[in-house]
Amino acid sequence: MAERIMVKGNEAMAEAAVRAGCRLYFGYPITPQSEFTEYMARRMPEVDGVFLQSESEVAAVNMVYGAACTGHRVMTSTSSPGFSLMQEGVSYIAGAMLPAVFVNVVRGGPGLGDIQPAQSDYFQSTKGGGHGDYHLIVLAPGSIQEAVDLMETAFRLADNYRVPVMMLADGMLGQMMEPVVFPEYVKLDGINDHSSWALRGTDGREPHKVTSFDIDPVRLEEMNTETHKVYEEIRSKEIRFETHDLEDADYILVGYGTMGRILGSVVKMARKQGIKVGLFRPISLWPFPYDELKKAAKGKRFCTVVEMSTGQMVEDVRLSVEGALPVHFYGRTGGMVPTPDEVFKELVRLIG
Amino acid sequence: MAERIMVKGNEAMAEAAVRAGCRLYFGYPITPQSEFTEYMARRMPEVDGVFLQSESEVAAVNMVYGAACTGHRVMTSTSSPGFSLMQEGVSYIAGAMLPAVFVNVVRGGPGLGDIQPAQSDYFQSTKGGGHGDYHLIVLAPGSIQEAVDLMETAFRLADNYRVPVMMLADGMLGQMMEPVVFPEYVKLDGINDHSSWALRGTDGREPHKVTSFDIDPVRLEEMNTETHKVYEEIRSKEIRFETHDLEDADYILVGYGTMGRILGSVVKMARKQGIKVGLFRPISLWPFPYDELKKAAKGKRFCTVVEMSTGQMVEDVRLSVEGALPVHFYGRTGGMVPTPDEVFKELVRLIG
Amino acid sequence: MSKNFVKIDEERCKGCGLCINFCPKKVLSFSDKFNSKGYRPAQQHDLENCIGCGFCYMMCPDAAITVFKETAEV
Amino acid sequence: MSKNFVKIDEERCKGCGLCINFCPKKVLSFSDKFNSKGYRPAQQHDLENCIGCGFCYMMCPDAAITVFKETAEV
Amino acid sequence: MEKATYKKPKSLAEKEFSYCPGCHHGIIHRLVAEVIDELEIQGKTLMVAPVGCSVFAYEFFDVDGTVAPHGRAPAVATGMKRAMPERMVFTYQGDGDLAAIGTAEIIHAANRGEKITTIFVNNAIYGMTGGQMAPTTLLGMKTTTSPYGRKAETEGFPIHVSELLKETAGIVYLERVSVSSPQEVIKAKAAIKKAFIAQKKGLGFSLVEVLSTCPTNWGLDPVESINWLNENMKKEYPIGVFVDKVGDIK
Amino acid sequence: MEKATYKKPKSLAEKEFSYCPGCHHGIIHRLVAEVIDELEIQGKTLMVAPVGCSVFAYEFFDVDGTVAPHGRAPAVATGMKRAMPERMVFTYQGDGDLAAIGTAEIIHAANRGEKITTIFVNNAIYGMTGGQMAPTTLLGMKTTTSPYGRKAETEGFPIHVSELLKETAGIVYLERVSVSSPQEVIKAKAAIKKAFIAQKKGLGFSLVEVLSTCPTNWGLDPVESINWLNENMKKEYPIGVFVDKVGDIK
Amino acid sequence: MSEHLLVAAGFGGQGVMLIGQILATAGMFDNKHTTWLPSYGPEMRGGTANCTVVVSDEPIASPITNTPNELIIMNIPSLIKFEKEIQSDGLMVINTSVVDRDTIRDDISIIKVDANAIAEKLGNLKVANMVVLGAYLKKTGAVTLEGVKRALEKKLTGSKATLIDLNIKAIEEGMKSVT
Amino acid sequence: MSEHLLVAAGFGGQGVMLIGQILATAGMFDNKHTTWLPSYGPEMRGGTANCTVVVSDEPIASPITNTPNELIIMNIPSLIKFEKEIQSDGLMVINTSVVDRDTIRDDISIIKVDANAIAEKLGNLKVANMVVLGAYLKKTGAVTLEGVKRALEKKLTGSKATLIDLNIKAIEEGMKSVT
Ligand SMILES: Cc1ncc(C[n+]2csc(CCOP(=O)(O)OP(=O)(O)O)c2C)c(N)n1
Ligand SMILES: Cc1ncc(C[n+]2csc(CCOP(=O)(O)OP(=O)(O)O)c2C)c(N)n1
Ligand code: SF4
Ligand code: SF4
Ligand code: SF4
Ligand code: SF4
Ligand code: SF4
Ligand code: SF4
Ligand SMILES: [Mg+2]
Ligand SMILES: [Mg+2]
Repeated sequence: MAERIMVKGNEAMAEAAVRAGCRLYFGYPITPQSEFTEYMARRMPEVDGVFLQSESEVAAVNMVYGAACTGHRVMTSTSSPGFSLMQEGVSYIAGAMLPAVFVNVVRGGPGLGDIQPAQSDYFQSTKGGGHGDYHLIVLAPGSIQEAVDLMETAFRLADNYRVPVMMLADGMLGQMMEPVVFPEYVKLDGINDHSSWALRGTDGREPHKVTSFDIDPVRLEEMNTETHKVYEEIRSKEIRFETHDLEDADYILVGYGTMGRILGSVVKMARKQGIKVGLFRPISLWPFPYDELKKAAKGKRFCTVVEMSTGQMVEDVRLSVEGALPVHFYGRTGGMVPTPDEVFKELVRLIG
Repeated sequence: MAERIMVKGNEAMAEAAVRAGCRLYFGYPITPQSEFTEYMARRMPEVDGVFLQSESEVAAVNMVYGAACTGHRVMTSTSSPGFSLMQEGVSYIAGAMLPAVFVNVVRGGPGLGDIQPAQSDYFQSTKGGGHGDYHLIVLAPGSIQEAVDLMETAFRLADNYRVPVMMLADGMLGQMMEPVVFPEYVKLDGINDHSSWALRGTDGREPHKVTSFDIDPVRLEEMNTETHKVYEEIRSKEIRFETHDLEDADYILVGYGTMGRILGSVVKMARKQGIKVGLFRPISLWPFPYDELKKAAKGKRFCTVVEMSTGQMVEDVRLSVEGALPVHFYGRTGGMVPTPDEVFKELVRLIG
Repeated sequence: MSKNFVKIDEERCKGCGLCINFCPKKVLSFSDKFNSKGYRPAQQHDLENCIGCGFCYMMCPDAAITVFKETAEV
Repeated sequence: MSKNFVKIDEERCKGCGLCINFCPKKVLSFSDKFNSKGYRPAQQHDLENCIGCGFCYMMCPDAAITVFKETAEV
Repeated sequence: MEKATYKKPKSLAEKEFSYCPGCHHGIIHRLVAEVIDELEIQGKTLMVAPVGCSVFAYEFFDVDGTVAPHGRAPAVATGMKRAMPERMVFTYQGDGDLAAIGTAEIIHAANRGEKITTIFVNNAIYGMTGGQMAPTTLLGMKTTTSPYGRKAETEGFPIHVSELLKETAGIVYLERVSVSSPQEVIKAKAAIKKAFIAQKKGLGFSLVEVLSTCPTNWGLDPVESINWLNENMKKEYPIGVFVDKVGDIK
Repeated sequence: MEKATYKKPKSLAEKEFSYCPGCHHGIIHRLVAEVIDELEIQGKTLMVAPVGCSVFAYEFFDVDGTVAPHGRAPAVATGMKRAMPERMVFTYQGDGDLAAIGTAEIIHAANRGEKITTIFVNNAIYGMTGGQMAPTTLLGMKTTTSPYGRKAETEGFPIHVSELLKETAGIVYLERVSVSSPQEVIKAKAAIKKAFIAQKKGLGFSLVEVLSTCPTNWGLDPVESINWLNENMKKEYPIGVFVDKVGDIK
Repeated sequence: MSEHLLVAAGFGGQGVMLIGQILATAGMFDNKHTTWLPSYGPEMRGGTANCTVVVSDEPIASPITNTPNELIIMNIPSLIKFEKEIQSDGLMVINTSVVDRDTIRDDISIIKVDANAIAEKLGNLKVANMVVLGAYLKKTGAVTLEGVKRALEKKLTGSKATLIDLNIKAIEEGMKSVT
Repeated sequence: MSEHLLVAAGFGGQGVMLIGQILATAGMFDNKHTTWLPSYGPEMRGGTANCTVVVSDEPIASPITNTPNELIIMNIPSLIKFEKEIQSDGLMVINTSVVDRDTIRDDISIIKVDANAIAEKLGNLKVANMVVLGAYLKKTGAVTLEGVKRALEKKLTGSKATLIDLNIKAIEEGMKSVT
């Protein structure tokens, strides 16, 4: 049961989704997430679930939309260019308040880029790559085990709030193997009872309508306002983050996802040398832990954000601390992954 | 020559593009920008230009990509859902460093939303709706005349920096008519000499290759770094904004596009009543006038950001002032346009 | 009134005239009045000659017509 | 060596064997050595019987083959 | 005793149509509703409206429904059907929606033999957005984006959806009809019924293309529009059955 | 005197191919380059590579070139051709690229009669991403996303691109060929040449579908792959000319 | 009034959009600040349609208003929709040929024009909109007749130029109808 | 070494990925921290491929490294690529059956195995990778043979289970080859 299994990140996430009760998967192959799709192709028939390889990511997101209309747990997974193609559909899903889970195994960009790990889709995921005012709940696991554990959370949040949830991974997390313990299968009875709104055939009741559309701006504004009340609730309840060695720290490192894990090593290296550094790792990127980071940063000398990008989350960090302390940035791009060594060197340089 | 003509925003922008030397237009109809496409359908044949209605926005952005590869002035226009569909292509264009101009006549969202004016695509435009680290230069005209005047700027910036430029309009600007004076036709000779890289047939020279792709992360990072040098240059040179009555102001209103224009009325109303309010209207949304706004905000009591959204640009305003003064937000959504009256009331309420 | 007749929902009707055009018996015509949307609805001016064929119903794009037809009780 | 022969670019060759398979005269075979990528390139072991038909060239997916053929000067 | 022999079908909602006077969308809606009534599937049916003039269709039918992004109704319907295989799922799409932006989705739904039904309303124009050229617009036809008349040289040819779709192996019923006269309306209804029955039997994908008018954007009155359709559209898009793997019904 | 009778064509760059041993992509590249050489259009040609194993094709030809987003090469090429109507523009696309995600773009480019040429390499699989099912994958064939063999019931049928495209009015040359033997290579080259000539004459859109192997993802060696292609693919996708409005050349 | 915030509303085909465009263009020729903004109802083309015109001596902040001070009402749904919004002391011009009911508002001026009848007398039902415009102009003097003529000349070109006189005639008849 | 940062590199089909997976899985059974990360070259499947394996007593920060301390080299391009990156005092295991040239590095330990020959002797060229793994294990003791056996059992299931013995034999022969 609690057996540790050596497994690829993509496959581990897929298995976790199956255990979370997802029985509908629509997707299109793309490196470095294809093993996710392939795993589902093998696995879904075993659990009487639906696997369908769509003709494109545009079709995939719309199949997700259709299946989500019925209120069943449904997901897709992709990598950066594929997620760009999904933006219209994502906006529709968010606008129609449908529960669904997305996985983006981010690779180097922009454009075709490469197939190495990157974190340069942060803005797209957290600020809304599609049009209109909407949000995805964005969760960024730091290890395969955490990705596995967060998968059920992702489906649960989607169901509870009727908001699409994004697992923001990267090519490293998707491609690497490490030992993992899988959770039990979730029993869905009642957890996602969407019978009050889902499209399942009227069978005598009043018809249900699912839409992101209202030609009348007064009513559309009301819809928007309703949605934003839900977002406020999520903001107040669903902040997730992790800290290490923060209490006595002079400096803070901030990083998410696999970068958070690498920064963990940097903290160790630094502490060994007597440098008091702590780590702040946001896990929910939306809602972002603004207040928590602000509190954590109080009285520190500076904070350094490390990302596999030219600097995206750093804006949210700045918004958190509001000038209370200097915010530095260190980034690598194009699929290059900063090593603990180089980050440590950068830290030392900044301390001066 | 300097004749004033009563003209619809969409048509005015299209005519301005023709005068700016654009002879290649690819687009797909969508309200509230369709008159743009329709105007081009009539106009391009008159100037021996190319008009092509694509089968979709996905195709349109890729036709733009193809035409931009040849280094000729090319554009498309769309509205929110259409721009979402273009995100993959936009990321490719930015990644390949191609010059091109986009017009987004924003409507209510998310999803299908409605066809009324909105400003809820700010994040999508300024932070990158597509994947990867890239930027569009984003210009937000406040009136049809300004849109007309900025159109040549848009093409020039695209040519100079080989960066795609977005004109961020809204349904109001696109649909309304007001008197406009058109500029002269631009003579292109040499302005956009892209012969050093453009794809036009080798005719004996070494082949040119245009791509956003490099399988080797080391080289992809180099490409990214090159691009980001260009972005830095743009950040230092291409900030655009407008201010009114700021010097002695106690309070600042911040708004862009048509909202900036409405805020102009609010400033007048307030000044008449002896309330010292000034206006800060960013015109370039990327690069955002962070430093300029910070300077302008110095010593003011508070600043209020008004948007036709649930609050997007307000983040950039907060990033500008870094907690130096309170930043309030007032927004309407779903196609509702705040009136000067209601904003004035909100201002009075905030002053308390 | 014959045993066959039609009822036209004046508010649904948009005055397109398709029923009038396709009525084989020409018993339909436009009303003189406008409905609240400003359309001139169709009306059955000839109350005698309707044969209950349903052509008007079939061509009506606004589901505004109900056709009543004498039916042999079976 | 006959007047017809082939030259195989050992570094381009990936040892797929298509040329060997399609050579009607069976004058090609794999080399014993590996090239720097680790492939065993094709080679012309029979230097006499090549007819210069070009089949090997046509089937070579790596443009690794040049065929030299005796040509009547015209 | 007289009885209401022809009356608004049950599956049609009370809500008044938003279509222009004389627009065939309304006729086609009614036919679909009649078929739903007759097959007694109202409570079991899910519908997907497109973006286009019929964007409100999800409100016009008294069944569960949603609006798909422009062109994506077949993908949305696929997601629904795979989630609820025992339900009837249909899409209702215009020619801009289906034959332009939605080309890939319809072809692949057909090719997969997705067990859904599509009602495809071909009026040779983009109605909702104000009369732009559709892929189905006839050569020479003036629209707001082919102001000088559609030319094959620059704008390409009218696209023939049914002729294309007949080449996909997953389609089991495919017919092109019109609703330009009561007789044709009756035929159109029979076609729609057969398409739904194909789905009910789980045979595969079914589609009925309905030639339709757009009086507003054609700039003709409703009756003239029908004449224009008869004289021009039927020449380009001949009526007929393209695929029938359903066989005789009843 | 002996002379190099067969040698690497000029339009092929020096760069070594990145294809797996025995992969037909390389043969097809060479044929295209030979045609470019023979038509003396190297300096006038622009090429659009797809995403797929041939993503590097823009580096393998000594002509100006770019990489299109997955499936969008026909749209990119359209933009290029409209901007530079006097240039020759061709796309090179795999079956995942062209027949899945790029369905709409290829059909509409064909239907518009866009004056470009497409080389369509059908290997019944997604090569680059590691052997997933393509729309062209044969029934029963095992791939990484049809691990139990493709079933029509759930995954749909192999899609027939040439059969579909022949229904578009803008296509002027359309042939399906293979390169499984020297004789077929010669025919394939003739087809490609005719397709380019169609463009040169400004007649419209031309496409050559080439049945191709993927030894790596088929799990067969290069020679076995050719046998498999001959025995299975040719049955599903018969070789032949579908459209020829070019007529005799020379 | 120094600022005219007019909404002209009716159903598609009645020419309310043209009323607005002529008015706004005339304002331009009168050297006023002026904007026009259309709005279509859910009925796409055949249904309701309205436009907002602002004519002002000062630069116009917003071309949109929720509280017009002037209304031109061409059908009943428009009456119902907009009578709630007009400012008190505002002006409502009603085409009584189509709108056969009264407004609930008693705090505004009302002008009734039997525009269709007048237009039919002129031989072309289509110029009913210009009749209404005439009545509006007579009462408000928002723009000059000269400006309106120039606007019509800009708008009706080519084969339509022959219609200019008829349109002006209709405007004049509309003016006369206001007593 | 308490932390093994191994890169195993070769061309597709040589089984370098499997070397890495067996090693990492064995590490897991040995209760070590362990990660495996693949990397493919531009040649898609037929070209170069390599993987990085970390086996450590401590939690692993990064499964990626630019400076491995151990290399398994299965072809010449991999030699050229990675010999630049290895830490001094590192270990390089070379399959000399394919790599017929020497490394430029003189500050590392080098183990040469004629793996193809050994594998051919065992009757299956495919297990050359296991021969190399054996040599590596003999030298480093990174994981236990017991762990490797359990890893092979996990990996080779169903019809492939019959190959387990051959693989173990190959590993043992590889171990023997190191003197
Ligand atoms: C992504 C996207 N692009 C464009 C539009 C605008 N749009 C709405 S409907 C439509 C075309 C409708 O034409 P058709 O499908 O033929 O339906 P009709 O109105 O003629 O019945 C377009 C282009 C949109 N809503 N979304
Ligand atoms: C938008 C997007 N989706 C998916 C991918 C991943 N991808 C790259 S190539 C490819 C399929 C290639 O198959 P095919 O076109 O048949 O070419 P082949 O490799 O077989 O020659 C896919 C799915 C991508 N790069 N972009
Ligand atoms: S039922 Fe027949 S005869 Fe009677 S009104 Fe209708 S069309 Fe005319
Ligand atoms: S067909 Fe229907 S909508 Fe048209 S006029 Fe007759 S009743 Fe009215
Ligand atoms: S040219 Fe012909 S005979 Fe000579 S090696 Fe090649 S295939 Fe064989
Ligand atoms: S066909 Fe070409 S690549 Fe293949 S073995 Fe022969 S020379 Fe080498
Ligand atoms: S615009 Fe055309 S298609 Fe749309 S409702 Fe009106 S007539 Fe019908
Ligand atoms: S994966 Fe297949 S298609 Fe791609 S290069 Fe290798 S053999 Fe060719
Ligand atoms: Mg249409
Ligand atoms: Mg393929």
